[in-house]
Amino acid sequence: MAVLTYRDALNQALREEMKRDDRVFLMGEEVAEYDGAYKVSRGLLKEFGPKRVVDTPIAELGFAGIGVGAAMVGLRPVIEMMTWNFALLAIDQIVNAAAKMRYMSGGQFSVPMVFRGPGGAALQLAAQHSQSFEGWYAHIPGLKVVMPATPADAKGLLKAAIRDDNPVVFIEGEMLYNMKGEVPDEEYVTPIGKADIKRAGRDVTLVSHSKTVGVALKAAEQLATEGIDAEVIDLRTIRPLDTETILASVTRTNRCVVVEEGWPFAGIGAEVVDTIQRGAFDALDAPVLRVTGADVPMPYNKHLEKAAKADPAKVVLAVKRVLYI
Amino acid sequence: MAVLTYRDALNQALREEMKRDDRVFLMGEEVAEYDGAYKVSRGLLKEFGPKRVVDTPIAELGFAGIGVGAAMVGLRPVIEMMTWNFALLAIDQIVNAAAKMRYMSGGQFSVPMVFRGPGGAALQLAAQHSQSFEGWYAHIPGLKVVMPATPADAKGLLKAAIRDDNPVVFIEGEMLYNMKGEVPDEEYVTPIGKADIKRAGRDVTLVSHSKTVGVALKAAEQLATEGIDAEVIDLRTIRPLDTETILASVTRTNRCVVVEEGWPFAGIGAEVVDTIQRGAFDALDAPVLRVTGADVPMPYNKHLEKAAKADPAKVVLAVKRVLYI
Amino acid sequence: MATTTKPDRKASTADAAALHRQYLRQMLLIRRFEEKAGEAYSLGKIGGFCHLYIGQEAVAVGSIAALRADDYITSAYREHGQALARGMTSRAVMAELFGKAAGCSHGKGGSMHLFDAKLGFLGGHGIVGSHIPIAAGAAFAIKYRGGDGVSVCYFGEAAANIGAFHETLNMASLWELPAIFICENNGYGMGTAVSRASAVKDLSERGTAYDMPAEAVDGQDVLAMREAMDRAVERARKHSKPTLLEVRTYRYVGHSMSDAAHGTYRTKDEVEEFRRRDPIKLLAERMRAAGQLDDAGWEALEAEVKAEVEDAYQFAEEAPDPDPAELFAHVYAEDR
Amino acid sequence: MATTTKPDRKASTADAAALHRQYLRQMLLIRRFEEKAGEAYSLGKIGGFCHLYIGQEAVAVGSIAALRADDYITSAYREHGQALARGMTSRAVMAELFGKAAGCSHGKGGSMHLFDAKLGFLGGHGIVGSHIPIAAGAAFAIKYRGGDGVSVCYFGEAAANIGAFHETLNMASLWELPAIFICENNGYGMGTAVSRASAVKDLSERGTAYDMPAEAVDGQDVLAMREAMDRAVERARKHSKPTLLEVRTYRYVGHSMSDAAHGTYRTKDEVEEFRRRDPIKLLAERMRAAGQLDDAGWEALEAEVKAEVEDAYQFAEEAPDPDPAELFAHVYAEDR
Ligand SMILES: Cc1ncc(C[n+]2csc(CCOP(=O)(O)OP(=O)(O)O)c2C)c(N)n1
Ligand SMILES: Cc1ncc(C[n+]2csc(CCOP(=O)(O)OP(=O)(O)O)c2C)c(N)n1
Ligand SMILES: [Mg+2]
Ligand SMILES: [Mg+2]
Repeated sequence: MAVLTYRDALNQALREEMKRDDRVFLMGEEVAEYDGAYKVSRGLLKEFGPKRVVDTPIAELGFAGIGVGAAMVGLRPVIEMMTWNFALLAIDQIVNAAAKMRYMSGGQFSVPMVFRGPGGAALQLAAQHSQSFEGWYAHIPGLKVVMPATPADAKGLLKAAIRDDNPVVFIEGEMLYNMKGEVPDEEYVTPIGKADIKRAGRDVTLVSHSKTVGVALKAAEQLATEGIDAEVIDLRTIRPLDTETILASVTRTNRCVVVEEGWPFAGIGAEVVDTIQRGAFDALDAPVLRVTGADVPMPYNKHLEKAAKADPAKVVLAVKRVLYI
Repeated sequence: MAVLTYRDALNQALREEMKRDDRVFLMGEEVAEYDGAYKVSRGLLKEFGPKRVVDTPIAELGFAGIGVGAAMVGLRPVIEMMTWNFALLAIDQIVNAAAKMRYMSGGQFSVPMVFRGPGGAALQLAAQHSQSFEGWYAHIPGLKVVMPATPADAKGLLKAAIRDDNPVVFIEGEMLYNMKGEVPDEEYVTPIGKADIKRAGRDVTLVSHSKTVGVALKAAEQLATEGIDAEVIDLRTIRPLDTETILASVTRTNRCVVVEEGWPFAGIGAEVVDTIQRGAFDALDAPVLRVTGADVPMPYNKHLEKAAKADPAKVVLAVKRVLYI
Repeated sequence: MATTTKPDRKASTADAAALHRQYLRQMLLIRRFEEKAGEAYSLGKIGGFCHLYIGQEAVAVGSIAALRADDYITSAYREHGQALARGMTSRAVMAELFGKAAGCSHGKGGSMHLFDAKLGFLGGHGIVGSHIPIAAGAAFAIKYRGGDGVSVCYFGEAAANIGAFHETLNMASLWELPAIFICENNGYGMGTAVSRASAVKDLSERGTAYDMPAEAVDGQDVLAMREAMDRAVERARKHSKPTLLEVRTYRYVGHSMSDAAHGTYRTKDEVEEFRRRDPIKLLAERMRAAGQLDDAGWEALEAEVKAEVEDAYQFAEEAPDPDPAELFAHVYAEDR
Repeated sequence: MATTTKPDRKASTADAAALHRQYLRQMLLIRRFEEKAGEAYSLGKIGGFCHLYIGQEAVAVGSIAALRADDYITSAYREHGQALARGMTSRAVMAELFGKAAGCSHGKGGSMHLFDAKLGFLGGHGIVGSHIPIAAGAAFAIKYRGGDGVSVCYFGEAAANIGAFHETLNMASLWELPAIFICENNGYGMGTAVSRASAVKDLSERGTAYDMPAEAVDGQDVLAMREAMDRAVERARKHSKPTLLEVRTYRYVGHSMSDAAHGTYRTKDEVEEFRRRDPIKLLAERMRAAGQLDDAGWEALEAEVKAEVEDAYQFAEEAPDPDPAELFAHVYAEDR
């Protein structure tokens, strides 16, 4: 298997799907001549030309809507949001248009498109550029929400998202772009809606996604040195949520900590907790705890920022609490 | 005490606060010459003139931002969103600007303003006009989220929101505007952040807010006929959430059903469930159940719409399940 | 940039007579359909928001007459007229307003969300201005596929003040999309007169900001509308260039069923004044003058249209509601 | 509507000499400050995004010189220059870039979010175009209170394609707000040339769509900038009317620290070409010609500015980080 960065894995997925299906096109700010603000689209303009790799003005609402219209009449747009922070300007198109079109047209118009780009905090980008909106999108019926944590999943899931006949919100980890990992050489697609157990364990379940998978795995390593065997679930898809995998794990471990980058109030973790207490109430030996980003806008100062983020130490602490040690 | 409609109670709150503080102004579509799309601002133009009651073009993003700027330099804008569905166009200003300004300016600029208007489904308004976004706004640090269920609370809480030095998302119930109720004659302000027990009970706690308070109360009535004594909590403020009142109640009743109008995934109910299982784990005799709007865009057909909404029958069913009967 | 169109009235050949009769019939159908819908609303048979098109019929009819079957149309919530002019049956539209399964959106959309994939009718949208980029997206797809179709977008003059309008017109011009933006300037956005909402009164002036050809059109004259549209269609189809048409029109009725026709933001006199240039009357008179219409012809037309509308009403009334299981269908493509 | 400004060079009185020296000093300070910030960034002392203003100094200096202390300024993320020109100390700005408690936003904002309530400096905003309505809101407040202040907004030419620009300029014109919209057209939005993003190349043309006075200004000539700004300020202060100024300028450096100055979307030659009309050089030459500056004067200025920047750097370096408890402060007004 080749070792690729997460960025290049995404790039491969785009390239392969654009080759496979000429209805697929990529549109967004700086995606073409600049090869992408984060270089995810490197080389695609050269390979596919300006018809299929389209630079836009700064007009998130407008080009998101152009994507919706193109999808309604049969194309398969991939709309890059330079970051998901800017997608707030386009959210009317994602939520009021894309997510509802099929339903309100009585099934006549599907909207097979992907909104993709980096989400979450990077380093010292401050309040307006360090936000995790997966909880918001997952709230919305009609959308799927996908958040890969590894290069292999990034590739397989982006291909699945592009082939999906629904609007898919595909949130990449800005801090994961340089992450390296093995990626199968042969053609593959990773199914949307299936979580992945990234580490098997007996004592406690750690539920994580995107960047916090790494946080959970690091915490698990540390816990292992103290004789605590943590299972790490990578949700991969937030909506639809793979409740089966979560419940099966917690039913075995009887304890759970949910780790996410976003804010706590009504976040993904809250939904996971609800799922668990409804589906595995009797199995729970302790309340499910959550490690989240601090409930504040992100500060610029690097020490404050670090303190605001979910990290392995906080996970270890939470695990000890659910183990009552 | 005078009996007022929820609409007129809001109107009184606006009038009183505009009289009290000439920094307060109302801006939005049709708020002035048309007296408000839902007549909440009836008579205000006449009383306060066009400087303080300002009709806008259809430009939610723009006039929300004008409100933010005016608030930063010392005015106290009340920005009416004709409905919260349209606020998706302005959400960048609410979330990226209003909610973060104080933090990212290191405390120098506060944004004392209210974004208000009707939320939730009315009757047969279909997918784009029947949405509940309180879960979204409550997710955001820097915002307060207030949702009154009665005329008295509508008046007292709107006055509190206008006096608050933070951006407040104030979501009115479109279906509540004609609701009548007693409103104190004397000047009063209802504190933000305090839930209200609208009905005391021993057997089960129903947590509700806005329109679902009525749903919960109806369910409680019906349950009473079957000898089940339900306590009904009206959250009134979603953020900050009054966890104390919730936990105290559930600690007494040991069972809880959360009723909300919005979609289930990562909704208010999920956060309430998380709060309860963390804060009253040992007190719980059954999983907390949730009654929510159906996880679909709202259909137009009236029977389908009815089936999509939280109603007393669904609450009664859920209560019976948490009572294992 | 903006030029005001004076219709160039062509000879009254037999073709023209047939065409005029077709326009007259369509306009009359829309008028009578809307009147019936208003009635049904008052009887509680139609719910939610319902925005009638009475007074603006010539815009939909004159513009859609210039289109081909494979062109796309996207509109806002005031779209019954465009749906009918495009060829949706009165039955399908009325049944949708009644929320029935036989409705064009299977009862899920209602008045604001009429859709017909076969007719290239992309809705029926409720968020002001937000369908403008969607229409441009259809134009983008046409160009992407190398076709010579056209994508037409209808919106009110108040929508020209929202960001989506600006962003879209800039991209449509920059990318030379085969799109036609029809701004139906009926003078009001709800209760707000255009002069209280827009810094420029001639909305066609907005074309300048996007280097886009723009025209002001008399929207009460169905032939003028048709001719302006022919020019725009040619520009789009042959040269892949967008056009902004500001069409001056008027709605005789309230903004929606809960709004009075006059009394708050406009006077009865103003409405009467505009009714004098009624698009149906205008064309009928012209046809009479040209010997294309007489009393018998008019009465036959009225009867025909009335029968169609009554039939639609009957049909909608009797049609079944969607199956309860429909609640969960069509959320995702996999559902059905 | 748009007119191109030719600076009307006034006599070199002593006043003018002092003014010119002030402009020169401010521009040089910004230049050296930015160079130092770039260095500090490379050393990892500054994090996140950092957008330098090198090449555009005359815009901030020439325009802010026309303002009063009680006027408001709002800018985007490329705002170090405006902050310094407005009178924030080099220390306060540098410390903010270093994330220190002594920074103008107490270390919470960073490069993109400089604020100073006392100076009426309303930020420092990171979402393209979204500060434009905020600036109009400050103008609204001025008018509301019956004052004669002015609210100035700086944004890039690429921001003129986003909805917030459109909505705001329409309302500002409609309501006659005392706002000045300064579009700094530096030719590129990140890697996208203006001609690939905007259907009109002369962005001042956009004024027409809002019936707003607009001017194209030579942004490399600080005196031309000042004069155009004087006209706009008078219009705002005396007549409560907004203005759109399209200022032609150029950034010599990359979009942000991660973007090369040239090589991808523009050539080295192009950058060199623009450097020939360097705003500092231009003014210095003019001052020399007018006998307002000699070698000694220049060197003294350089030394003075260098010392100030070094001091700021030292200060920022040594200043303490915010207290850890600051993490939870300032989320709500009650917090602190
Ligand atoms: C973004 C948004 N804001 C507000 C509304 C409420 N609203 C519905 S129609 C309308 C007026 C639109 O006027 P115009 O665009 O002129 O179209 P007309 O109704 O005259 O056909 C308003 C304010 C909405 N649907 N969407
Ligand atoms: C809404 C939004 N979209 C995209 C971005 C990313 N971005 C930051 S600066 C920029 C270019 C802006 O160019 P311009 O307005 O010309 O200003 P300049 O950087 O040239 O000063 C882009 C695309 C953003 N910050 N906000
Ligand atoms: Mg109108
Ligand atoms: Mg630029």
